[in-house]
Amino acid sequence: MLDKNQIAKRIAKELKDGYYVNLGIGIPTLVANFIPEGINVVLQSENGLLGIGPFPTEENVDADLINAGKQTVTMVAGSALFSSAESFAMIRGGHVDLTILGAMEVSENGDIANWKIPGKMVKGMGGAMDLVASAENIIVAMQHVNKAGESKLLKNCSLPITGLACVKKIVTELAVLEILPSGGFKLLERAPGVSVEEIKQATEGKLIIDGEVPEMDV
Amino acid sequence: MLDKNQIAKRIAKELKDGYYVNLGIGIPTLVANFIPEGINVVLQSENGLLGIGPFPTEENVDADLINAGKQTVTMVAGSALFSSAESFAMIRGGHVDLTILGAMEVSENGDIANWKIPGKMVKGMGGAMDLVASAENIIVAMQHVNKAGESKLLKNCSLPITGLACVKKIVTELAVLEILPSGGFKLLERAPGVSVEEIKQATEGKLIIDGEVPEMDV
Amino acid sequence: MINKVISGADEAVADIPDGAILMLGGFGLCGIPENCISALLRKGVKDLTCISNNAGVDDFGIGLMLKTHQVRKMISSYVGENKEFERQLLSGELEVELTPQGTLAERIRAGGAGIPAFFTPAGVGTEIAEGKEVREFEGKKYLMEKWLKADFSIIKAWKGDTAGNLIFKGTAQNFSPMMAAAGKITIAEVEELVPVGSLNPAQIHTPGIYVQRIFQGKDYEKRIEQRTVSQ
Amino acid sequence: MINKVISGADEAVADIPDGAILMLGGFGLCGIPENCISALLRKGVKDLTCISNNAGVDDFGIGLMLKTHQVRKMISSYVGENKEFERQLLSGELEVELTPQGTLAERIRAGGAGIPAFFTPAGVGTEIAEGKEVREFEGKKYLMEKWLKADFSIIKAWKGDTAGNLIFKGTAQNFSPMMAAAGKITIAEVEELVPVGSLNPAQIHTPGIYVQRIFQGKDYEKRIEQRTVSQ
Repeated sequence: MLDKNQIAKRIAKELKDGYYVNLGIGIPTLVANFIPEGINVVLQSENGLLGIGPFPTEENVDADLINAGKQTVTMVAGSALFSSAESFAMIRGGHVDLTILGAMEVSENGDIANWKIPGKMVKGMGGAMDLVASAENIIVAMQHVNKAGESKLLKNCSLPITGLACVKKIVTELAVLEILPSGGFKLLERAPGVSVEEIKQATEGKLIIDGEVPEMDV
Repeated sequence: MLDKNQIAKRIAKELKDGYYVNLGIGIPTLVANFIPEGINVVLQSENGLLGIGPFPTEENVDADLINAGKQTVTMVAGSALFSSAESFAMIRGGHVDLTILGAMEVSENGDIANWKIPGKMVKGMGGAMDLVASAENIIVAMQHVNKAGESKLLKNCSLPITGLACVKKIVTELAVLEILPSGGFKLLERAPGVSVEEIKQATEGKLIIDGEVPEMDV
Repeated sequence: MINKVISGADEAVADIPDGAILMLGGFGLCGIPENCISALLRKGVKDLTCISNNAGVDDFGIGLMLKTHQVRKMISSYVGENKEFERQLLSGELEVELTPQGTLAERIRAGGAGIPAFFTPAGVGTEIAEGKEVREFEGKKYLMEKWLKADFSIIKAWKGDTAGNLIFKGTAQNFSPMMAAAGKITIAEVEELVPVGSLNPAQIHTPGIYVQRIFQGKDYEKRIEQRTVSQ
Repeated sequence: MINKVISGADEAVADIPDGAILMLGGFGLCGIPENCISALLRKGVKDLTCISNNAGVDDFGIGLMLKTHQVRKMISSYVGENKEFERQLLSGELEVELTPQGTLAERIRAGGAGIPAFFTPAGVGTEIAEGKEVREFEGKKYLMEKWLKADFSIIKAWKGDTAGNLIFKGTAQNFSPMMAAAGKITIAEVEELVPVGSLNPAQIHTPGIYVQRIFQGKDYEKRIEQRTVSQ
């Protein structure tokens, strides 16, 4: 079973040189810590920054420079600042190469639910609906099962949808899975020590196993 | 009968302090030379400049600083530069207080034709269709009759339309006329030495004369 | 150039009536018009519709106006930092229209740019698509979304000149440039008011044509929601 | 930051195929990509669709590509400075789609911003409304206009860094920022190529994400169409 940092580390292997990447709040944010050597990526923050740098030192904290999670950040050399309209023009126009975000549920055809739990306080979708509706390449970082042990990789999402048929890949504490264009979670890799059977048990939606499933390298 | 400069001078009297103004090519451009003392207006150029200044001196000519007529210009203090999308957002969004442009024909309900003569080379509408469709306040500078002596203030335009029911006021070599919301050219002022009868003769569309028509002061 | 300078926040908001539709700049607490929010609290204007990406926190930003029950409706993308907000929403005292963040930004831009409606893929197939026209272009489905406009837009910039030209700092730009254009009356408070001609025309984020009132702000607190530091 | 620097104009346009849809920045001759136009002439690529506000003059800018019959179709707002253009249009060698200038700017912006269609009042009741959907919003009529996208966008900026961030000078910005976003591949030639980190992030007009190739241009002629001077 992977911990949060290992999930982030595994996702970081999906980064390609030259990618512009939008990282959601939570585990996705951690991906920035594991960018492979020699891979040059630029992080986009939907509140208006291309080129997010590390957190600032105490002396360099600037209230006017935050990321979409409202955390104080810095800029790398070559950054650009812009308005929210320009930022979502980038997102909606498909200029961001990869979007990594969390999810409460994903369905076997790639629907994602990550913004609302009926009966609980609704906080709002923020930029999530724009991101999932626009990105060509979406990787979801999520837990395979909820606290009650129920699968979050489903036939159909039970929670209100954020976007339809948009998730391409999922990394959980148990596995790496690809969502096939024809539907279904294709099992690509197992977490170290996790059996195919355990993944089967934890997956409610259609799980596709094609030959030997390698253990992932994290 | 007014000459071109007098038409421009008369139009300049319509300027109010604080106006943002877009001046079309031809006579409208001359209006800039007659801005009344104490009246502060900002000229917008649809290729991306707010705050057009006078033509540059020979040493200050800059190929990268032109107006919509492709003439070299300067900027006044407080100018702003921007893209064509932003420029037409300004125009379309109704932020420009007054638009002054030329016309080939205007109809009694305020339709304007100023972009195309069938059978002749079509040069294109440039920004004219955006300007006339968006501006709240449009003043047209034009000749009352064409070279053949035919009226250009018509019941209906004969040339292809640039925009519908948009012209508010017209200044010609003969008169100042307002287009009433209910239709018709209301005669406001006569050019020095021009009789109401002459204006009647030169106007094909419905001319509305309400009492004494004063001679204009230019 | 036209001089748009006024004395301060109280004069800026003096004519905002009860029931007005306001846009307020800022992302979280970053770039919010602190002086004008204080003046709105002093004035006590009520039944406001506030269009703003967020609703502040319990004791700062728009959150303060929620406490005093001055807000009737919020149009926002994310409102999750605020307990009083939650209480008013659940009790029905407050109405909320949630809009995807990019759609919100674009609806505001459309309002300023004279575009009454446009198509976006955000929200297709979700509950925010209810009642909206769906149309397919080149094999993909899009929602029709409409412009947003305001009676008053209230924004904060870093530098501004007396003609209303504005420059923002860092990520404090966010929604403010579009709001400037979408307000019938736009009020800009600035950290530094400079004489006309001091700003480079190529570096202006919001041209003065969009700003009707500008004043030198004061006592900026610039509160930080998530102070994250590295060693 | 990603390095996008290439050797020059010939490398920049090397893979542009016959029949490609191009966007070319500039207003009149102001801000046109002179180096790339020369390279397109050398390369001799044919059957191009060129989206550009104007079509150059007889002996400069896109006008040169008209002379060599490399352009099959122009999408522009104003094409009136060009005799060869007129001849080809009347003889049927050249196809032209005229679009109001603001609609052209917004269609290009929409292409880059993922907005397939929007409504504008420009052209309602005119011949350019033919075949287009008309819809009323708040008592005013609007046309539905669709996005424009390009296989290659070719623009010129004043300064650019190795990551593709661009700054324009004066009114040479015009259509170029929107074209940068609307091109699958965007090529930027710059008067001055600077190291990454040399440009102030708040002053960038076109963020590097929109630019795939950048090079240091040379020998700019910057021809002036209407040299108007005062004493």
